[in-house]
Amino acid sequence: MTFIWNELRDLRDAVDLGTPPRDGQPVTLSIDGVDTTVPARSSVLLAATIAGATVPKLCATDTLECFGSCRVCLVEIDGRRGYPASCTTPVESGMVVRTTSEQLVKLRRGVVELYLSDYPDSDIDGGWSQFHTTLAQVGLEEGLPADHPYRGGDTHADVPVDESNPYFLFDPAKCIVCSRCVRACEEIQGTFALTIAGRGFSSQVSPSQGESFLASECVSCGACVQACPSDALIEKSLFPEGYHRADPR
Amino acid sequence: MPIPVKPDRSVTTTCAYCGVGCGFKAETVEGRVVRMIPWKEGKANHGHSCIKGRFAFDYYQHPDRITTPMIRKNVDDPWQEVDWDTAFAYAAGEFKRIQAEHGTTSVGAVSSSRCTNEEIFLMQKFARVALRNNNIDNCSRICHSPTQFGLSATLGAGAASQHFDSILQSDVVLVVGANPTEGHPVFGSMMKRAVRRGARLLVIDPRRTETVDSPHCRAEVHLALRPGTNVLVLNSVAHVIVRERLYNEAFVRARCDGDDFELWMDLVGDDRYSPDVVGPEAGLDPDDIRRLARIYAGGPNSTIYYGLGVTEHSQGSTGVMCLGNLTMATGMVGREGVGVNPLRGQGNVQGGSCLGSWPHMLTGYRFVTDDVVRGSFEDEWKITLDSEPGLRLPNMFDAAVTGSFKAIYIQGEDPIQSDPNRHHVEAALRSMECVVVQDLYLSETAKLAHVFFPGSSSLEKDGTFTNAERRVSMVRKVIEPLGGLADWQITVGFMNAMGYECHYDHPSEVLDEIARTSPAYSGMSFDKIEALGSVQWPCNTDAPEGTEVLHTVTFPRGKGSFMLTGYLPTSERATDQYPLLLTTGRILSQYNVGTQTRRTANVAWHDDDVLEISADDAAGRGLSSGDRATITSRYGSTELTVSISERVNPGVVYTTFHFAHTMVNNLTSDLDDWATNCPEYKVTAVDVVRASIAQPVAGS
Amino acid sequence: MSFIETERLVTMANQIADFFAPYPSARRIEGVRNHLRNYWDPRMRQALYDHIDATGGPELRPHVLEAVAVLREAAPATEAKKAYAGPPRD
Amino acid sequence: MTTNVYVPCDAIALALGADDVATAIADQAAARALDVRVIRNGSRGLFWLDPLVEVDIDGVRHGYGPVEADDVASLFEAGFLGGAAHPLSLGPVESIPEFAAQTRLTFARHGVVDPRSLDDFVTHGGFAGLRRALTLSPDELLVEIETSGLRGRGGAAFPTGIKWRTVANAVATPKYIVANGDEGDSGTFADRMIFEGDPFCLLEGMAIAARAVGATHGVIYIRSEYPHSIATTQAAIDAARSAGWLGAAIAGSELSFDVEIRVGAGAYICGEETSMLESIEGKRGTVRFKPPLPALEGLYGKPTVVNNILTFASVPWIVANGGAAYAAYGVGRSKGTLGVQLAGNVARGALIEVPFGITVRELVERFGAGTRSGRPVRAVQVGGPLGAYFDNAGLDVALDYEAISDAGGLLGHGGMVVFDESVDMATQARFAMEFCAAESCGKCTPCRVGSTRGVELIDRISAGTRREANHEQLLELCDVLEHGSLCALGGLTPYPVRSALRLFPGDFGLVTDVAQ
Repeated sequence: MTFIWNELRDLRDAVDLGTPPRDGQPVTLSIDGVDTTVPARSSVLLAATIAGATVPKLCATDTLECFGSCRVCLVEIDGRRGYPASCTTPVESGMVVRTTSEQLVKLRRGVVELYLSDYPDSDIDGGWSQFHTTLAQVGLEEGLPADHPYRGGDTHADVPVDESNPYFLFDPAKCIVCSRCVRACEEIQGTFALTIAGRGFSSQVSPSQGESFLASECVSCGACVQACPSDALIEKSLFPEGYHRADPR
Repeated sequence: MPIPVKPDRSVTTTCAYCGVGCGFKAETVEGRVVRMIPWKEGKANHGHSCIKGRFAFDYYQHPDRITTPMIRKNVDDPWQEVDWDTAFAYAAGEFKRIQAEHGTTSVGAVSSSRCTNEEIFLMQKFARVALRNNNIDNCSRICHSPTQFGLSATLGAGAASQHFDSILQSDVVLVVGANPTEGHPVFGSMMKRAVRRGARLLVIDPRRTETVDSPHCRAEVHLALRPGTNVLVLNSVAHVIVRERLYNEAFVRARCDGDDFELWMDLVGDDRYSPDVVGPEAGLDPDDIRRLARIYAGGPNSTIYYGLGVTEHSQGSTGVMCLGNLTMATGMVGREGVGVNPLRGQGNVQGGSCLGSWPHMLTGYRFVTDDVVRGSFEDEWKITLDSEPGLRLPNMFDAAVTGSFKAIYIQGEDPIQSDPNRHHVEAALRSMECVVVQDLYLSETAKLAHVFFPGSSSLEKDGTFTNAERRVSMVRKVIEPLGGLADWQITVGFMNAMGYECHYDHPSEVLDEIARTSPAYSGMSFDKIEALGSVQWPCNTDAPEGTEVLHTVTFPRGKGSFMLTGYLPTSERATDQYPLLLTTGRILSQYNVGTQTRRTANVAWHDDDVLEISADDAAGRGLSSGDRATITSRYGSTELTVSISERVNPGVVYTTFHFAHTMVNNLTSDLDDWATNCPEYKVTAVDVVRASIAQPVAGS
Repeated sequence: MSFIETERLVTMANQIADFFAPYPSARRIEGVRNHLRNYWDPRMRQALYDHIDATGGPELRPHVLEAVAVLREAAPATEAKKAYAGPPRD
Repeated sequence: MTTNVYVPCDAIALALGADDVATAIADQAAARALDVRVIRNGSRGLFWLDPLVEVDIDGVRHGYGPVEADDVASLFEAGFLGGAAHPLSLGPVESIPEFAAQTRLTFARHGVVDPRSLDDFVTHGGFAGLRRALTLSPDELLVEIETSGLRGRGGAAFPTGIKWRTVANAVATPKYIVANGDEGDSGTFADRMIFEGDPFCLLEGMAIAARAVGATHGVIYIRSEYPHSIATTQAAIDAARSAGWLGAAIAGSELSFDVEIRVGAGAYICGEETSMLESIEGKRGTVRFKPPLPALEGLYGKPTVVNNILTFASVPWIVANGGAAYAAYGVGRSKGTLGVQLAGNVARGALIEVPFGITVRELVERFGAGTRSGRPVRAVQVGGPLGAYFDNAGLDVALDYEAISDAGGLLGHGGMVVFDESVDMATQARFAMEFCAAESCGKCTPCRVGSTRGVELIDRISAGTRREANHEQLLELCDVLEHGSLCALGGLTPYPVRSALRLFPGDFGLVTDVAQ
């Protein structure tokens, strides 16, 4: 008999499988030429991670159901058009997957450049979040070049920091709108306090109906902070001198 | 530049707040704890957390923290700071003097469920080998002692039958007198996950709690019963199951005592417990009782989770038995997704129960009156043990008031705030000649103490905790004890000063001693827990990696025993003078009597206890939300701010008990459970009146 | 002065007796007896005996008196080897 | 004898004063004591003639248009009830060249019947498809659809038969039929025409789908901007239900199927099928990743047929006449007919139903009669706001999914927006990015951030700021949008942008004087 909770128990501290582990019949597929066997219902991202491939990811994490919004875990699959997101693509027997190629490198870099075009320069150097790891994986650890055409555009740098919660703060300037916090609030905590308000470029994490974190339905379980890959939701205790944004250029 | 500091060290440990026992990674920068990260591999929490474990850890370095031992001859004297040896020698001298003057049994001890298994074990060992009596109790006396009694009597094991994850296999979840989303939030989230996956939720609780109705989680049936009618209503549920033949005859025949089953059917099948009779008495729609009974019995996999709303009654143990009976009658025990599970309060309250910190029991729930059991400990400890039961904590206070009990060693408890009838406890402590308190802060109780041992927080020591699902997890030292000694070292120091020599280099040696003397723990060791992450007892040669689900083949007591759970109304009744029934509970952001959480930023959410009252009752008293009101019971009175709430029915008022200054236990009665003396916190007849408004001073 | 206030002891004993009231007579008495034996400090039991000896215990339930009688007849400590788990068999 | 006079009641006709015309006709008839019945029909789709008043003379519909209320008296005076000549006289409507040249299958009843009249619908062949469907097994029915070669008319052109068979084979229940009427593409209005001109046809198509796949519930998602559509369709649903064509045991068969309307909340992205399902479920309209396909896990996670309004409306004719009859029209893999919508700077805006294979030029020049301004056609955007631009030289491409795709475009929902020489294509490219930025659900990053960057880059190019670097970045951004986006909104936005850059570089200042 298969138990649902076995999946939760397969979570490992040292590795983020990208999508939740699954129970299921073994399925063998090829990842970068290596035959890899994972349970059915697993994602290609999970299989690639188990195969040892380093697929950059931002919105995907193994404690949350896949979402497919960040578009950096793209791969190539024989017989499939385009570049499917590995997190939302279930494995199939005999599938042939490539996790890297010239085009994939370029595409991922192109996507991450878009993230960087709306992330504060002052928070790149010395950062150690998952976002910073992803930057290094796509070769953008230095941030966006000084003369990049994306510079000078609209950003969220002026949106105020929400420091209402005594324990953590939300800095919209660093939010990459991956919805991990929203999903953690729904799937893990079950409180449904967070949502994404607005559309398009204006999309922003919002507690309840545009309230502050403290005033909202948020119960401060910390699941959103834990889920945030980009230091946008972060413990205040990691800023012993207080949280001060760099002066805008 | 807002780059976060990067922790330089990470230690995996177990949260001490509630009975869920979440795994955390404590991260430090230069020896200072900067954050607690929920541990993905923690089997109780799978990487989830709540506000308390995740954020409210700063209490450990609050300015109120006392880090030097102190003594004084008289409670009116100023404290005198001393070194550890002086403190031990003074306390031991007083205890020995008192025993010489008033007898061996005139002293006792109470252990803390905030301490590790090893420390609790050492406390009961202290009482038995250093005090040479059985006057040892633990704080589950005032919360879950009825669980131990009631589940032992029916099923044979006073602990949860399941592991938490098992709820994901349940089709029906029955929550009785518990509010997991506030009290056990990480389990509450798991319960909500089960409901979102399609499990049907049933709730029996006087209040419309968050558990009853929250986003994507709504109870299909909620029995908002009148406080004090648990046994009546549960018998009515059983009545429906018996009358409609919804019971599992095959299970009962194979697994339970048939004669007792017949007696039980006669009892609950009587018209006395018909929903049509019970409904009006308990303030319920009879059809709701029937619906709940049918859904529960229908399963196919139905599970029960319950809390202090069941136990803290004069029929607390009887209420627990009702639940045990229901699981047996319907065959809802002994596999995944079913069972009966107490939601334990404090981090190690299950450990407190398991480790022999009882006046009548040694570790593993074995009677001190049993010569064979006692003999095994006598062999281990090389000492003769008292063969008679000792005093329970309330009885220690009772005996103190009459002058028969003179000294107590209290580890990490604050009975003045947490125990019923504050005046009685205060009088008891004042009558004692030596009160030794071991705590982080000068608690309300420490104000009446003669010796203060500065305790260590759970961040400052190694050991193990046992959570509400019988899971034994590692507590690891993240920082050095601020007072210089871990709690286990303090108890050993006191023990040595009392003249019983023993020595441990590390708490792992204590767990080895527990394993040698306790069958359910016989397979446990630090090395094994380290290797497996955590282990659920029983862990022995039959189950070397522990046991997730109990009662799969037989019950520990052999045949399951249906107990006869006749309903007796509590003598605490609403009258013209005290027309409302006060019930108590807790809120998410505060923990128990608030000793720790009040010393964190959690006060941002809840900085005072408030009185929830229905709009009807408020209107009749001219009260609005925000008004101050005086609450008076037969035992005392206090003042609280009023909040008009739809969560309580007319006739019922509710408050939390997290703040010392609100003194809610001024109100509570000294009624208690017939079997265990667990206080009846959940029913107190009160009246509420508008507090007299201070006149503004003219011209000011 | 009693070890614990008599009123409190009487209340506790009667509560125990009330629980066992639905059982057949022999088990009812045995249940109360076992509970007093296994859960009560001997000084509490003695205080109850003293009270009964002094007053006859008129406020006590009849089967408390019967249980106490059984309890006082038995040898003091060694017979109660079996762990308490509900009322005994007939 | 009563004379039937038809005055259209769809949104375009109403905007052009059809209600006043209808009132004037009734008033004049009363004043003259003439026995006239004014019937509100749907539009014939020849908008330059709207309001097109038709008089039924011995079963032949004679047209007068465009009629304004002020014209009505003169029409009566001229004796239009008898078909007399008048400056607005058009002769028999079905002989109007632009009408006669069409192949009306899906829109056969359109403009002919009163959209709210079930009797009218049945009299004109309504429910013939459903009646036949009830005599076929679900498998036989699926074979008919597969044989017809019908492809989804919403834009993706996925074979309808394959989609339906996937749902039919799915085990889970209940199954749903969802009709996507969130017609948000600029220059498109065919769905609205069905809602307002022949809604029973949509209901019939959905019921046939339900029969084919075993569905029991249907949802019609209509954008809130279409109040007349909502009203007309609701009236049709009520009428069909009263007459037993919806609900339990339809037409005495074992088919039970009912339909409800859900009104959108103004988000373009809710036209994307998965966003629409989220919206119907009461959630924020954001795109779901696929798989799972909606065919297997659609509405409320259950197997769901999601098709465009036009797709469902095409089905009754196919089932009534046989899949092979439908497949006889068209070219290559583009079978049957398409309701093309001509808009923009066009002389004769219209809905034109023609078989696949006709060229875009023929549609624009023959049916559309060139630009409204009279200046030469400079560009035509085919397939809505995310479709590619074709320059005048490129207009000979055939109306054919594959041919248009090969030419770097997409046929989409069949909308064509015409521009004359005055158009600035840099502005149009910017509009495409701006449209994407305005309508992005915000879920995936290429669309959420990239569309805003796209607007900024085009602005800098147009302003002459670091033109080459920004141009290069814009092309790279188009690659990221096309290959990296979660759904077609971001994925297709590069189409108009790239085609504008490729065909009209001068508008961006990207070619030197030499080329001009």
